[in-house]
Amino acid sequence: MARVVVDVVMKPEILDPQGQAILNALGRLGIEGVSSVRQGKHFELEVADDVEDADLTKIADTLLANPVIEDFTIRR
Amino acid sequence: MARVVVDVVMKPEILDPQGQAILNALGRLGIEGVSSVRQGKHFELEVADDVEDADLTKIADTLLANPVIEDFTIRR
Amino acid sequence: MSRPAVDTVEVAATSPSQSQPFKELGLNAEEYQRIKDILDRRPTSSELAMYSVMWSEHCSYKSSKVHLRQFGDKVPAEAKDILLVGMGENAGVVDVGHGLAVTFKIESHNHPSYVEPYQGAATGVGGIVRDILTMGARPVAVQDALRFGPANAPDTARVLPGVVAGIGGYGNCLGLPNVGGEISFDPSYLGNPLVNALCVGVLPADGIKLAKADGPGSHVVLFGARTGGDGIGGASVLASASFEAKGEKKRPAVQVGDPFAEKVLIECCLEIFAADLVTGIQDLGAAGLSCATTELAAAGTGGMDVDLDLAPLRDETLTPEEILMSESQERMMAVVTPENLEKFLEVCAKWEVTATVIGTVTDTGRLVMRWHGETIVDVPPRTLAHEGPVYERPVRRPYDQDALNGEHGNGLPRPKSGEQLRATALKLISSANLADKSWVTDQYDRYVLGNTVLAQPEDSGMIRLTDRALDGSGEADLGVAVSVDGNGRYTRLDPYAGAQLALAEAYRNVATTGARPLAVTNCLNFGSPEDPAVMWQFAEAVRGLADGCQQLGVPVTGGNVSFYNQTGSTPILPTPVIGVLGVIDDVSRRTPMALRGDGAQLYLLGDTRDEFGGSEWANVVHGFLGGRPPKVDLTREKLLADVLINASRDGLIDAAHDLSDGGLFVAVAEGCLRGEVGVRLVVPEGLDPFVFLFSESAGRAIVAVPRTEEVRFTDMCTARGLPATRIGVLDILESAIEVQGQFRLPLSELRTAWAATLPDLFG
Amino acid sequence: MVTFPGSLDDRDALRAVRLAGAEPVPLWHGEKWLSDVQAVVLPGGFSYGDYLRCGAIARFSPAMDSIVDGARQGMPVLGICNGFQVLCEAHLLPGALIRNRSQKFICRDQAVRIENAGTAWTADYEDGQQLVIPLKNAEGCYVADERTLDELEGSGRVVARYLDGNPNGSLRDIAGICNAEGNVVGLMPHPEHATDPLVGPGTDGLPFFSSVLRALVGAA
Ligand SMILES: Nc1ncnc2c1ncn2[C@@H]1O[C@H](COP(=O)(O)OP(=O)(O)O)[C@@H](O)[C@H]1O
Ligand SMILES: [Mg+2]
Repeated sequence: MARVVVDVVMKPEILDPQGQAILNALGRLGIEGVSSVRQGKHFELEVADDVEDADLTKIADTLLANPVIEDFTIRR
Repeated sequence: MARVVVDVVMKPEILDPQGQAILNALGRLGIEGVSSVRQGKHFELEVADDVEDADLTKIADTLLANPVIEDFTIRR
Repeated sequence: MSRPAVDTVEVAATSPSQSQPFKELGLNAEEYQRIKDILDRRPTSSELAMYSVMWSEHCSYKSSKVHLRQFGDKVPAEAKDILLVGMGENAGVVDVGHGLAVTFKIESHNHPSYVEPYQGAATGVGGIVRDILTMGARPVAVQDALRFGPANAPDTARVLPGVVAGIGGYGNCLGLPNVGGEISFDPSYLGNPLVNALCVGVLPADGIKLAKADGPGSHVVLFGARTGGDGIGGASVLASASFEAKGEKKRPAVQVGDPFAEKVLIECCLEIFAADLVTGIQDLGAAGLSCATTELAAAGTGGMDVDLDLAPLRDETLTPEEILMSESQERMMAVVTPENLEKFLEVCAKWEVTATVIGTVTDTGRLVMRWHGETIVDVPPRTLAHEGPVYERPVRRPYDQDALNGEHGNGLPRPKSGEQLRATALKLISSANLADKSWVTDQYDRYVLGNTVLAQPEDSGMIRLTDRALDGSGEADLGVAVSVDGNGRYTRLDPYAGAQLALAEAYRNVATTGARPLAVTNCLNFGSPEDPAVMWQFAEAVRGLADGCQQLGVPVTGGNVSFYNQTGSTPILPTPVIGVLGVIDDVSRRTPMALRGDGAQLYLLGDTRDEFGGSEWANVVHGFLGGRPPKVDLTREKLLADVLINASRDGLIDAAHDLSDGGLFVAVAEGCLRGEVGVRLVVPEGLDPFVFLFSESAGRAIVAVPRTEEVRFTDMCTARGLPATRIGVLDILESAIEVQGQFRLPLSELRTAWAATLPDLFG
Repeated sequence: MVTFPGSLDDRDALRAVRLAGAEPVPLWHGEKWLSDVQAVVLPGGFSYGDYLRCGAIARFSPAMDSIVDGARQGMPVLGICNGFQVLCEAHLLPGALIRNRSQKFICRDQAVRIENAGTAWTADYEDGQQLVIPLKNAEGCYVADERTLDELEGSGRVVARYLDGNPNGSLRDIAGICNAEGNVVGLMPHPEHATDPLVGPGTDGLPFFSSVLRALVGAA
């Protein structure tokens, strides 16, 4: 049993309205010094040790992320 | 300029419908060995170096997470 | 994993003196003693958990029961013809003919919505929808009545968007059209917003399902979501008080909703109902399993055996006490005969719904629960479900009531010149309470299911129940109309009249669209019942509502009481929210609010008096609350309704809109903006322009009458004795509201002022 | 007409198909295939709660495999709203649909222009015809890379465009697109809710359903 973390973020060229909204909110909160916010998804999976990295990659780019608009990173 | 990552996850005792739905889908995809999935949010912030950790914490628990149902971790 | 020892009946019998945290669970010493007398031993911690939630104000209605009885005592004669199920069940059921019945109910989720606005509001919708489903009905529409602090208060900017997104997020995902509601702002709601959700469902008149466990040997099936530690903050004291080693484990006070699970649960249940596979069914809401098991048993043969450890859990560390108190959403309990069980489980499997047999119906008169073989609960179910404590709380007219009614505010400076009237009109129409609500309502799906005949901003939502368009029979389609209304300021000035004015407005809104009002549901939002002044407001409001329903001939079919709505010791404005349901035999005859028809005559129905107590004008312009609310005349309301209904059936009017908050000008403005037509208004003889435009006299509506029907229409009004005053003519070329001799306000300017307010506030 | 768990506008679409004079066949997402089906509508809603990403999970239901094959062999497929999202997730259509620029669910009567009346689903319209049909979604913002967008424009595969203001931030105001063959169409607004004036803004949506009917009858 191991915990695997997959982070999914929008490709840089795709606009990210959620991140934008947060950035504006920061302004209203009067917080300085944050120049950009991007929001993505964070997955925590409990996987059996015999699960191959290849399987994890498959999970990430067929299900957890949509490669058309998103990039992902896997941390085992 | 530094990149700060904030991960927000539902408190363990709180229902995570999305994670549950993904787990079931994995089953249908015929992928074995994943026993649990939890979905959270992943934020990437560009912050000036003079921004204090205290500010980041404030951002996280006022804006990025609702401490009533979510926990967060900050990586600078 | 070794299980922590549990507090069994055996242990309880032999350790009578063990101290128990009944106070922390909200029970007082007398109540605790009563439990001991009932069981004739100390309760086990599981039993204590059950009694504490079942005897809570929320579940036992201990402070309100003595007052709510009036709804039954004063039930109008009309009720017997239409009422299939009255108060007391999950929701009342009304016969609407054509073999169809309709069930509807409104419920509050105020406190959770303050803590976690999105999830609080979302689970509020989920809860009321399950109540409707439990009656055997397909939910077909929702409405929401909302109250927030001042629109420009920072915390309102936190709560309102979350609440609206939550109601939309859950309702949209369930595929239920949102067809109306209301939203208004007042400082008294800042620390205690109101989120009341209403749901309407349709079922075959002979397909009603009830919450009772009949027939010994039948299976008790728990199905839907797994049980987790949702909303059981209270139970932690038990966990630590029972012999469990590791004490404090924080449990969340809020529940998280899973609308997808609920959508699947709905379709699954409807398939089960259609195949007639259950003898009784109950949703799991407040008090979860405690409530479902005791109510099913109490209403049925009388006994039930349950193996609590069979309940599917989301969190394996839950103790039995926590399982019994858990308010996890999207769960139902059904009573299924042995021969139907297999079919029942098949349907659940098709929808991928978890279903588990956890018990059996018995005739022992006892509810017995086991935990891994050990008996942890052995109680007479009625003592939890029906025989809880009942209090006759002291009532006292608030000390400031006379002063409040005394300051009539007649001295408040009123606009005189046309210029001043124009400025007042703009100020009112752009105030948060009267401004365009589409920022809110555009976040709700009003089209899904394809039967929405009318939705916000119409006077009431209207849903088509039959669909004969396709079977070629060419017959008219039946529909129901629903409206919810409430006015905290009126109720503060006079709770008896305030409740009746809310009832009258909802009743009027339904009739305005051409539907015949049939039945009433209500959500009574008040402060603490332990405050005699609040209790007086409550008693007066209930008395007013009961009398009003009797006079109007519309029975109360159900509702909900929400007490302890206060910040510190300051209660909210007393806020009874009243929902009225009506029926229309031919939905194509509905009357819309959009003023239409060039040259059509605009008529004002009813009497206009100098009535500004509790008005929007006094509130917005002077921040003043005092005097008396508008006069209530229910005979007149009934007459007005008859005229509006007949006029729609006979096609005498093109449009109608009820007059309420803000008075005539606001109603005319809403009608013109929706119809994109101008109007030339004439101030009637002997009426002061200011009173004409802004008074909030009740029992009034405006109607647009085509020239061809004018005589027939006015004759009908004269014959019935309803005052109908011609106040203007519609003009499609003149895109402005012109009040002759006073002022002219272009629709464009009006629309900007009206539409900009909420977007400017909430983005 | 495919119903996934969480499909919502399936009944409405069935009704629209019937109003157009065709015989709708309800398909359960778990069913593998129905040989006698001639065209498929993927209705709106929140399949699987729209968890993860809209349409991401529905894409893997059994029915989808055969629908993808059918589509590749030229069977007309219309994805409405959530159905559009499923078609993108299944890579039958390029690009993707993300959260509305406003962050909010939007329900409103939307003006759109038909840009390509040549597809199986739009033949009964004129090029450039303007319609008003309900739009209701939270993830309606169409995105794709510039190359894809130019390709869509160049080959006339933008089927419908928003008018009078872009409601959700869709690139190039795109409301609907089709595949190269024109048999697969994805559309954000809901034509099935504009087929009966009593319960919708009008009847502007009906031709989507009559078009495919004529295409099939013509072909037969
Ligand atoms: N929170 C809400 N949800 C749905 N509809 C709403 C909401 N608030 C207001 N509306 C709709 O906006 C319209 C105007 O509301 P309101 O001023 O209460 O009307 P009235 O005073 O005639 O009852 C009504 O159609 C009402 O249903
Ligand atoms: Mg109202």
